[in-house]
Amino acid sequence: MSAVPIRVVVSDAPFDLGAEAAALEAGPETGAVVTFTGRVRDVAGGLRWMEIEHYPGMTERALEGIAREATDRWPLSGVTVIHRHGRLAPGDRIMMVATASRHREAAFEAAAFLMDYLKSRAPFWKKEVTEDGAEWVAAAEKDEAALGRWDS
Amino acid sequence: MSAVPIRVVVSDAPFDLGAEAAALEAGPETGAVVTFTGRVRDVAGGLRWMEIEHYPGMTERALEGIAREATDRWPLSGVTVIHRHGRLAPGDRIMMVATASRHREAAFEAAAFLMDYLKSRAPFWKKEVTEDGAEWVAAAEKDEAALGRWDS
Amino acid sequence: MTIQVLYFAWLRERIGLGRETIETEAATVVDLVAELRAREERYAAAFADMATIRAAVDQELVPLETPLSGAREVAFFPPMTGG
Amino acid sequence: MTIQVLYFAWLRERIGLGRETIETEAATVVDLVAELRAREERYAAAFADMATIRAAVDQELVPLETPLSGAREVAFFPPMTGG
Repeated sequence: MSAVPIRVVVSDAPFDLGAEAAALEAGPETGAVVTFTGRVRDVAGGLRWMEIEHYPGMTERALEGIAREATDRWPLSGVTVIHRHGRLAPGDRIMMVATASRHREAAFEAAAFLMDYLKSRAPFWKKEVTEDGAEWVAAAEKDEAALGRWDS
Repeated sequence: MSAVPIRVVVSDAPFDLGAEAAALEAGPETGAVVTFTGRVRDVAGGLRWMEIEHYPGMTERALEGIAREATDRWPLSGVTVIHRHGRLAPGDRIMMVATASRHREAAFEAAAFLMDYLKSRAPFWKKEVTEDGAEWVAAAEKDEAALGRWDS
Repeated sequence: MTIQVLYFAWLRERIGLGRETIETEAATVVDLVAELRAREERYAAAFADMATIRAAVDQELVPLETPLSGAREVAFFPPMTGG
Repeated sequence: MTIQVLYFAWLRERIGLGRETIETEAATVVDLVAELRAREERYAAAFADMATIRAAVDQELVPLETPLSGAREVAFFPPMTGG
Protein backbone atom coordinates (compact mmCIF):
# COMPACT_ATOMS: atom_id res chain seq x y z
CA MET A 1 0.00 0.00 0.00
CA SER A 2 1.06 3.53 -0.72
CA ALA A 3 1.71 5.82 2.22
CA VAL A 4 1.47 8.98 0.14
CA PRO A 5 -0.84 11.53 1.81
CA ILE A 6 -4.15 11.94 0.00
CA ARG A 7 -6.55 14.75 0.79
CA VAL A 8 -10.12 14.49 -0.56
CA VAL A 9 -12.71 17.16 0.17
CA VAL A 10 -16.34 17.12 -1.03
CA SER A 11 -18.10 20.21 0.20
CA ASP A 12 -20.35 23.11 -0.74
CA ALA A 13 -17.77 25.59 0.62
CA PRO A 14 -15.19 27.53 -1.41
CA PHE A 15 -11.55 26.43 -1.15
CA ASP A 16 -8.24 28.28 -0.99
CA LEU A 17 -6.08 27.24 -3.96
CA GLY A 18 -2.95 28.95 -2.63
CA ALA A 19 -3.20 27.33 0.79
CA GLU A 20 -3.89 23.91 -0.72
CA ALA A 21 -0.86 24.17 -3.01
CA ALA A 22 1.35 25.38 -0.16
CA ALA A 23 0.28 22.47 2.05
CA LEU A 24 1.32 20.01 -0.68
CA GLU A 25 4.78 21.57 -0.94
CA ALA A 26 5.80 20.53 2.56
CA GLY A 27 8.73 18.12 2.80
CA PRO A 28 12.24 18.29 1.35
CA GLU A 29 11.51 15.89 -1.54
CA THR A 30 8.85 17.96 -3.27
CA GLY A 31 10.25 19.91 -6.19
CA ALA A 32 7.12 20.36 -8.28
CA VAL A 33 3.46 21.06 -7.62
CA VAL A 34 0.85 21.10 -10.38
CA THR A 35 -2.66 22.38 -9.78
CA PHE A 36 -5.76 22.33 -11.94
CA THR A 37 -8.72 24.53 -11.09
CA GLY A 38 -12.11 24.28 -12.79
CA ARG A 39 -14.54 27.12 -12.69
CA VAL A 40 -18.11 27.91 -13.76
CA ARG A 41 -17.97 29.46 -17.21
CA ASP A 42 -20.65 31.70 -18.58
CA VAL A 43 -19.86 31.76 -22.26
CA ALA A 44 -23.30 32.63 -23.56
CA GLY A 45 -23.87 35.20 -20.83
CA GLY A 46 -27.19 33.68 -19.81
CA LEU A 47 -26.19 31.40 -16.96
CA ARG A 48 -27.89 32.22 -13.68
CA TRP A 49 -26.24 29.46 -11.67
CA MET A 50 -25.00 25.92 -11.82
CA GLU A 51 -26.31 23.19 -9.56
CA ILE A 52 -24.00 20.27 -8.82
CA GLU A 53 -25.54 17.07 -7.51
CA HIS A 54 -23.46 14.22 -6.15
CA TYR A 55 -23.78 10.82 -4.49
CA PRO A 56 -22.69 11.22 -0.87
CA GLY A 57 -20.58 8.31 0.25
CA MET A 58 -19.77 7.03 -3.22
CA THR A 59 -18.26 10.39 -4.19
CA GLU A 60 -15.62 10.28 -1.48
CA ARG A 61 -14.86 6.62 -2.25
CA ALA A 62 -14.50 7.32 -5.96
CA LEU A 63 -12.24 10.33 -5.43
CA GLU A 64 -10.05 8.46 -2.96
CA GLY A 65 -9.83 5.53 -5.37
CA ILE A 66 -8.79 7.81 -8.23
CA ALA A 67 -6.22 9.57 -6.07
CA ARG A 68 -4.81 6.25 -4.80
CA GLU A 69 -4.54 4.99 -8.36
CA ALA A 70 -2.50 8.10 -9.26
CA THR A 71 -0.09 7.50 -6.37
CA ASP A 72 0.34 3.91 -7.55
CA ARG A 73 1.17 5.01 -11.09
CA TRP A 74 3.47 7.97 -10.45
CA PRO A 75 6.09 8.78 -7.79
CA LEU A 76 4.04 11.43 -5.99
CA SER A 77 4.60 12.91 -2.56
CA GLY A 78 1.00 14.14 -2.20
CA VAL A 79 -2.38 14.44 -3.91
CA THR A 80 -5.30 16.76 -3.20
CA VAL A 81 -8.75 16.51 -4.79
CA ILE A 82 -11.48 19.00 -3.90
CA HIS A 83 -14.92 19.11 -5.52
CA ARG A 84 -17.79 21.34 -4.56
CA HIS A 85 -21.51 20.62 -4.87
CA GLY A 86 -24.68 22.65 -4.56
CA ARG A 87 -25.41 25.99 -6.18
CA LEU A 88 -22.44 27.79 -7.81
CA ALA A 89 -22.46 31.19 -9.54
CA PRO A 90 -20.67 32.04 -12.81
CA GLY A 91 -16.99 32.54 -11.95
CA ASP A 92 -17.10 30.33 -8.86
CA ARG A 93 -14.53 27.59 -8.57
CA ILE A 94 -15.99 24.10 -8.96
CA MET A 95 -13.04 21.89 -8.15
CA MET A 96 -9.31 21.49 -8.04
CA VAL A 97 -6.73 18.76 -8.14
CA ALA A 98 -3.12 19.17 -7.08
CA THR A 99 -0.18 16.81 -7.30
CA ALA A 100 3.28 17.04 -5.75
CA SER A 101 6.37 15.19 -6.88
CA ARG A 102 10.14 15.44 -7.11
CA HIS A 103 9.88 15.94 -10.85
CA ARG A 104 7.63 17.86 -13.17
CA GLU A 105 6.66 15.04 -15.53
CA ALA A 106 5.06 12.94 -12.80
CA ALA A 107 3.20 15.92 -11.35
CA PHE A 108 1.83 16.97 -14.76
CA GLU A 109 0.80 13.49 -15.88
CA ALA A 110 -0.83 12.58 -12.59
CA ALA A 111 -2.85 15.82 -12.56
CA ALA A 112 -4.10 15.23 -16.13
CA PHE A 113 -4.95 11.63 -15.23
CA LEU A 114 -6.93 12.71 -12.16
CA MET A 115 -8.91 15.20 -14.24
CA ASP A 116 -9.73 12.66 -16.95
CA TYR A 117 -11.00 10.16 -14.39
CA LEU A 118 -12.82 12.75 -12.35
CA LYS A 119 -14.75 13.92 -15.42
CA SER A 120 -16.23 10.51 -16.20
CA ARG A 121 -15.89 8.33 -13.10
CA ALA A 122 -16.77 10.45 -10.09
CA PRO A 123 -20.52 10.71 -9.32
CA PHE A 124 -21.20 14.39 -9.99
CA TRP A 125 -23.88 15.81 -12.26
CA LYS A 126 -24.10 19.41 -13.39
CA LYS A 127 -27.28 21.31 -14.14
CA GLU A 128 -27.23 24.73 -15.76
CA VAL A 129 -29.96 27.17 -14.84
CA THR A 130 -30.55 29.97 -17.36
CA GLU A 131 -33.38 32.43 -17.87
CA ASP A 132 -34.92 29.86 -20.23
CA GLY A 133 -34.99 27.07 -17.68
CA ALA A 134 -32.76 24.33 -16.34
CA GLU A 135 -30.83 21.71 -18.23
CA TRP A 136 -28.59 18.82 -17.19
CA VAL A 137 -25.17 19.03 -18.80
CA ALA A 138 -24.64 16.17 -21.24
CA ALA A 139 -21.49 14.05 -20.86
CA ALA A 140 -18.98 14.75 -23.61
CA GLU A 141 -17.90 11.77 -25.69
CA LYS A 142 -14.39 13.16 -25.79
CA ASP A 143 -14.26 12.96 -21.99
CA GLU A 144 -15.02 9.24 -22.10
CA ALA A 145 -12.53 8.85 -24.95
CA ALA A 146 -9.84 10.72 -22.98
CA LEU A 147 -9.73 7.85 -20.49
CA GLY A 148 -8.35 5.55 -23.17
CA ARG A 149 -4.90 7.05 -23.02
CA TRP A 150 -4.37 5.78 -19.48
CA ASP A 151 -5.19 2.13 -20.29
CA SER A 152 -1.65 0.93 -20.89
CA MET B 1 -0.70 38.83 -33.38
CA SER B 2 -2.25 37.35 -30.32
CA ALA B 3 -3.97 39.68 -27.88
CA VAL B 4 -3.89 37.16 -25.03
CA PRO B 5 -2.61 38.78 -21.82
CA ILE B 6 0.88 37.61 -20.90
CA ARG B 7 2.45 38.35 -17.52
CA VAL B 8 6.19 37.80 -17.12
CA VAL B 9 7.96 38.55 -13.84
CA VAL B 10 11.70 38.13 -13.19
CA SER B 11 12.48 39.11 -9.63
CA ASP B 12 14.27 38.15 -6.45
CA ALA B 13 11.02 38.52 -4.48
CA PRO B 14 8.63 35.72 -3.47
CA PHE B 15 5.32 35.43 -5.35
CA ASP B 16 1.77 34.60 -4.31
CA LEU B 17 0.60 31.50 -6.20
CA GLY B 18 -3.02 31.85 -5.11
CA ALA B 19 -3.24 35.49 -6.17
CA GLU B 20 -1.56 34.77 -9.51
CA ALA B 21 -3.97 31.92 -10.27
CA ALA B 22 -6.98 34.01 -9.24
CA ALA B 23 -5.89 36.86 -11.52
CA LEU B 24 -5.75 34.45 -14.48
CA GLU B 25 -9.30 33.24 -13.82
CA ALA B 26 -10.87 36.59 -14.63
CA GLY B 27 -13.24 36.68 -17.59
CA PRO B 28 -16.29 34.54 -18.41
CA GLU B 29 -14.47 32.31 -20.92
CA THR B 30 -11.93 30.82 -18.55
CA GLY B 31 -12.96 27.38 -17.38
CA ALA B 32 -9.58 25.90 -16.48
CA VAL B 33 -6.40 27.15 -14.86
CA VAL B 34 -3.28 24.99 -14.56
CA THR B 35 -0.33 26.04 -12.43
CA PHE B 36 3.13 24.60 -12.03
CA THR B 37 5.31 25.61 -9.11
CA GLY B 38 8.97 24.68 -8.79
CA ARG B 39 10.72 24.77 -5.46
CA VAL B 40 14.20 24.32 -4.00
CA ARG B 41 14.55 20.69 -2.98
CA ASP B 42 16.98 19.51 -0.37
CA VAL B 43 17.07 15.80 -0.94
CA ALA B 44 20.48 15.06 0.52
CA GLY B 45 19.88 17.37 3.47
CA GLY B 46 23.13 19.27 2.90
CA LEU B 47 21.96 22.23 0.84
CA ARG B 48 22.65 25.60 2.45
CA TRP B 49 21.17 27.66 -0.33
CA MET B 50 20.71 27.88 -4.06
CA GLU B 51 21.97 30.82 -6.10
CA ILE B 52 20.17 31.58 -9.35
CA GLU B 53 21.99 33.71 -11.91
CA HIS B 54 20.24 35.11 -14.96
CA TYR B 55 20.83 37.36 -17.96
CA PRO B 56 18.88 40.58 -17.37
CA GLY B 57 17.20 41.73 -20.54
CA MET B 58 17.47 38.46 -22.39
CA THR B 59 15.60 36.64 -19.61
CA GLU B 60 12.48 38.76 -20.00
CA ARG B 61 12.64 38.49 -23.80
CA ALA B 62 13.05 34.72 -23.70
CA LEU B 63 10.16 34.26 -21.25
CA GLU B 64 7.88 36.53 -23.25
CA GLY B 65 8.81 34.69 -26.43
CA ILE B 66 8.04 31.32 -24.85
CA ALA B 67 4.73 32.59 -23.48
CA ARG B 68 3.75 34.11 -26.84
CA GLU B 69 4.56 30.84 -28.58
CA ALA B 70 2.23 29.04 -26.16
CA THR B 71 -0.62 31.44 -26.93
CA ASP B 72 -0.05 30.85 -30.65
CA ARG B 73 -0.23 27.08 -30.26
CA TRP B 74 -3.16 26.72 -27.84
CA PRO B 75 -6.42 28.62 -27.31
CA LEU B 76 -5.41 30.30 -24.07
CA SER B 77 -7.03 33.24 -22.32
CA GLY B 78 -3.94 34.09 -20.25
CA VAL B 79 -0.38 33.05 -19.40
CA THR B 80 1.76 33.90 -16.39
CA VAL B 81 5.47 33.09 -16.04
CA ILE B 82 7.37 34.06 -12.88
CA HIS B 83 10.99 33.17 -12.18
CA ARG B 84 13.06 34.26 -9.23
CA HIS B 85 16.81 34.84 -9.09
CA GLY B 86 19.37 35.41 -6.36
CA ARG B 87 19.77 33.40 -3.18
CA LEU B 88 16.98 30.93 -2.34
CA ALA B 89 16.73 28.68 0.71
CA PRO B 90 15.60 25.03 0.70
CA GLY B 91 11.82 25.02 0.43
CA ASP B 92 11.64 28.42 -1.26
CA ARG B 93 9.66 28.67 -4.47
CA ILE B 94 11.83 29.18 -7.55
CA MET B 95 9.27 29.77 -10.26
CA MET B 96 5.75 29.22 -11.50
CA VAL B 97 3.88 29.08 -14.76
CA ALA B 98 0.11 29.31 -15.07
CA THR B 99 -2.17 28.92 -18.07
CA ALA B 100 -5.86 29.69 -18.44
CA SER B 101 -8.19 28.32 -21.11
CA ARG B 102 -11.76 27.30 -21.77
CA HIS B 103 -10.74 23.66 -21.70
CA ARG B 104 -8.44 21.54 -19.64
CA GLU B 105 -6.41 19.92 -22.43
CA ALA B 106 -5.10 23.27 -23.72
CA ALA B 107 -4.26 24.50 -20.23
CA PHE B 108 -2.39 21.29 -19.34
CA GLU B 109 -0.45 21.04 -22.59
CA ALA B 110 0.54 24.70 -22.67
CA ALA B 111 1.80 24.56 -19.08
CA ALA B 112 3.91 21.48 -19.82
CA PHE B 113 5.25 23.15 -22.97
CA LEU B 114 6.20 26.31 -21.06
CA MET B 115 8.06 24.24 -18.48
CA ASP B 116 9.98 22.24 -21.08
CA TYR B 117 11.10 25.42 -22.84
CA LEU B 118 11.85 27.28 -19.67
CA LYS B 119 14.16 24.48 -18.48
CA SER B 120 16.43 24.63 -21.53
CA ARG B 121 15.82 27.94 -23.30
CA ALA B 122 15.54 30.64 -20.66
CA PRO B 123 18.87 32.07 -19.45
CA PHE B 124 18.94 30.92 -15.83
CA TRP B 125 21.73 29.01 -14.12
CA LYS B 126 21.49 27.33 -10.74
CA LYS B 127 24.32 26.91 -8.28
CA GLU B 128 23.97 24.74 -5.19
CA VAL B 129 25.88 25.75 -2.10
CA THR B 130 26.46 22.96 0.42
CA GLU B 131 28.80 22.60 3.38
CA ASP B 132 31.33 21.06 0.98
CA GLY B 133 31.35 24.01 -1.40
CA ALA B 134 29.44 25.35 -4.37
CA GLU B 135 28.56 23.58 -7.58
CA TRP B 136 26.76 24.66 -10.75
CA VAL B 137 23.82 22.39 -11.54
CA ALA B 138 24.45 20.44 -14.75
CA ALA B 139 21.81 20.56 -17.46
CA ALA B 140 19.90 17.28 -17.71
CA GLU B 141 19.97 15.58 -21.09
CA LYS B 142 16.36 14.55 -20.61
CA ASP B 143 15.40 18.23 -20.35
CA GLU B 144 16.89 18.92 -23.78
CA ALA B 145 15.25 15.75 -25.10
CA ALA B 146 11.86 16.79 -23.68
CA LEU B 147 11.74 19.68 -26.16
CA GLY B 148 11.52 17.23 -29.05
CA ARG B 149 7.89 16.42 -28.39
CA TRP B 150 6.83 19.97 -29.28
CA ASP B 151 8.51 19.98 -32.70
CA SER B 152 5.54 18.92 -34.76
CA MET C 1 -34.06 -9.42 -0.63
CA THR C 2 -34.42 -5.79 0.50
CA ILE C 3 -32.31 -3.16 -1.22
CA GLN C 4 -32.04 0.57 -1.18
CA VAL C 5 -32.41 2.03 -4.68
CA LEU C 6 -31.09 5.53 -5.37
CA TYR C 7 -31.69 7.84 -8.34
CA PHE C 8 -29.66 10.89 -9.34
CA ALA C 9 -29.87 13.87 -11.70
CA TRP C 10 -32.60 13.60 -14.36
CA LEU C 11 -33.38 10.02 -13.37
CA ARG C 12 -34.30 11.29 -9.91
CA GLU C 13 -36.41 14.06 -11.46
CA ARG C 14 -38.27 11.78 -13.88
CA ILE C 15 -39.01 9.14 -11.29
CA GLY C 16 -39.90 11.78 -8.73
CA LEU C 17 -37.88 10.48 -5.83
CA GLY C 18 -34.24 10.09 -4.84
CA ARG C 19 -34.38 6.91 -2.81
CA GLU C 20 -36.69 4.01 -2.08
CA THR C 21 -36.59 0.59 -0.44
CA ILE C 22 -37.44 -2.27 -2.75
CA GLU C 23 -38.19 -5.95 -2.23
CA THR C 24 -36.86 -7.86 -5.21
CA GLU C 25 -35.59 -11.23 -6.35
CA ALA C 26 -33.84 -9.70 -9.41
CA ALA C 27 -30.62 -11.57 -10.18
CA THR C 28 -28.77 -8.71 -11.87
CA VAL C 29 -28.87 -4.94 -12.22
CA VAL C 30 -30.67 -5.18 -15.61
CA ASP C 31 -33.21 -7.57 -14.13
CA LEU C 32 -33.93 -4.94 -11.47
CA VAL C 33 -34.35 -2.30 -14.19
CA ALA C 34 -36.85 -4.57 -15.99
CA GLU C 35 -38.86 -4.91 -12.77
CA LEU C 36 -38.85 -1.14 -12.25
CA ARG C 37 -39.91 -0.43 -15.83
CA ALA C 38 -42.87 -2.80 -15.48
CA ARG C 39 -44.06 -0.98 -12.37
CA GLU C 40 -45.16 2.41 -13.60
CA GLU C 41 -44.97 4.70 -16.61
CA ARG C 42 -42.54 7.14 -14.95
CA TYR C 43 -40.03 4.32 -14.41
CA ALA C 44 -40.48 3.10 -17.99
CA ALA C 45 -39.85 6.66 -19.21
CA ALA C 46 -36.80 7.15 -17.00
CA PHE C 47 -35.21 3.89 -18.13
CA ALA C 48 -36.27 4.22 -21.78
CA ASP C 49 -32.74 4.55 -23.16
CA MET C 50 -30.36 2.28 -21.33
CA ALA C 51 -27.37 3.71 -23.21
CA THR C 52 -27.70 6.77 -21.00
CA ILE C 53 -27.93 4.85 -17.72
CA ARG C 54 -25.04 4.06 -15.40
CA ALA C 55 -25.30 1.96 -12.25
CA ALA C 56 -23.43 1.51 -8.99
CA VAL C 57 -23.79 -1.44 -6.61
CA ASP C 58 -22.79 -0.65 -3.05
CA GLN C 59 -21.21 2.59 -4.27
CA GLU C 60 -19.04 0.92 -6.90
CA LEU C 61 -19.58 1.71 -10.59
CA VAL C 62 -20.52 -1.57 -12.32
CA PRO C 63 -21.69 -2.95 -15.69
CA LEU C 64 -25.46 -3.46 -15.96
CA GLU C 65 -25.02 -7.25 -16.10
CA THR C 66 -23.60 -7.33 -12.58
CA PRO C 67 -25.26 -9.82 -10.17
CA LEU C 68 -27.17 -8.35 -7.25
CA SER C 69 -26.47 -11.12 -4.75
CA GLY C 70 -25.67 -9.55 -1.40
CA ALA C 71 -26.20 -5.99 -2.67
CA ARG C 72 -27.57 -3.50 -0.14
CA GLU C 73 -27.58 -0.34 -2.24
CA VAL C 74 -28.10 0.09 -5.98
CA ALA C 75 -27.89 3.51 -7.65
CA PHE C 76 -28.96 4.62 -11.13
CA PHE C 77 -27.79 7.81 -12.83
CA PRO C 78 -26.82 9.38 -16.16
CA PRO C 79 -23.17 9.56 -17.29
CA MET C 80 -21.19 11.66 -14.84
CA THR C 81 -20.29 15.27 -15.61
CA GLY C 82 -17.98 16.35 -12.82
CA GLY C 83 -14.73 18.27 -13.01
CA MET D 1 33.77 46.69 -34.55
CA THR D 2 33.13 47.18 -30.84
CA ILE D 3 30.97 44.65 -29.02
CA GLN D 4 29.95 43.97 -25.48
CA VAL D 5 30.84 40.41 -24.45
CA LEU D 6 29.05 38.87 -21.47
CA TYR D 7 29.84 35.72 -19.49
CA PHE D 8 27.54 33.82 -17.16
CA ALA D 9 27.71 31.07 -14.52
CA TRP D 10 30.97 29.07 -14.47
CA LEU D 11 32.19 30.82 -17.62
CA ARG D 12 32.03 34.10 -15.74
CA GLU D 13 33.82 32.55 -12.77
CA ARG D 14 36.61 30.98 -14.86
CA ILE D 15 37.25 34.10 -16.90
CA GLY D 16 36.98 36.26 -13.82
CA LEU D 17 34.63 38.90 -15.17
CA GLY D 18 31.03 39.20 -16.25
CA ARG D 19 31.30 41.74 -19.03
CA GLU D 20 33.93 43.41 -21.20
CA THR D 21 34.12 45.60 -24.30
CA ILE D 22 36.04 44.02 -27.16
CA GLU D 23 37.39 45.32 -30.46
CA THR D 24 37.17 42.53 -33.00
CA GLU D 25 36.90 41.75 -36.68
CA ALA D 26 35.62 38.22 -36.01
CA ALA D 27 33.10 37.14 -38.65
CA THR D 28 31.16 34.64 -36.55
CA VAL D 29 30.60 33.65 -32.95
CA VAL D 30 33.11 30.78 -33.18
CA ASP D 31 35.69 33.13 -34.69
CA LEU D 32 35.25 35.37 -31.67
CA VAL D 33 35.74 32.37 -29.39
CA ALA D 34 38.98 31.53 -31.22
CA GLU D 35 40.22 35.09 -30.65
CA LEU D 36 39.35 34.93 -26.97
CA ARG D 37 41.04 31.55 -26.49
CA ALA D 38 44.24 32.89 -28.03
CA ARG D 39 44.30 35.81 -25.61
CA GLU D 40 44.96 34.26 -22.24
CA GLU D 41 45.04 30.91 -20.48
CA ARG D 42 41.86 31.62 -18.48
CA TYR D 43 39.90 32.13 -21.71
CA ALA D 44 41.39 28.98 -23.22
CA ALA D 45 40.37 27.05 -20.09
CA ALA D 46 36.84 28.51 -20.05
CA PHE D 47 36.25 27.66 -23.72
CA ALA D 48 38.06 24.29 -23.61
CA ASP D 49 34.93 22.20 -24.29
CA MET D 50 32.67 23.90 -26.82
CA ALA D 51 29.98 21.23 -26.37
CA THR D 52 29.17 22.90 -23.05
CA ILE D 53 29.04 26.45 -24.44
CA ARG D 54 25.90 28.26 -25.57
CA ALA D 55 25.82 31.72 -27.13
CA ALA D 56 23.38 34.57 -27.57
CA VAL D 57 23.77 37.44 -30.04
CA ASP D 58 21.85 40.55 -29.06
CA GLN D 59 19.96 38.49 -26.45
CA GLU D 60 18.83 35.82 -28.90
CA LEU D 61 20.05 32.23 -28.48
CA VAL D 62 21.98 31.31 -31.66
CA PRO D 63 24.15 28.53 -33.14
CA LEU D 64 27.90 29.10 -32.79
CA GLU D 65 28.27 29.55 -36.56
CA THR D 66 26.13 32.69 -36.53
CA PRO D 67 27.65 35.78 -38.23
CA LEU D 68 28.49 38.72 -35.99
CA SER D 69 27.80 41.48 -38.50
CA GLY D 70 25.95 44.28 -36.73
CA ALA D 71 26.04 42.55 -33.36
CA ARG D 72 26.29 44.79 -30.32
CA GLU D 73 26.15 42.23 -27.53
CA VAL D 74 27.42 38.62 -27.48
CA ALA D 75 26.93 36.40 -24.45
CA PHE D 76 28.51 33.05 -23.57
CA PHE D 77 27.18 30.64 -20.99
CA PRO D 78 26.72 26.96 -20.13
CA PRO D 79 23.47 25.11 -20.95
CA MET D 80 20.60 26.72 -19.07
CA THR D 81 19.21 25.16 -15.92
CA GLY D 82 16.14 27.22 -15.06
CA GLY D 83 12.71 26.07 -13.99
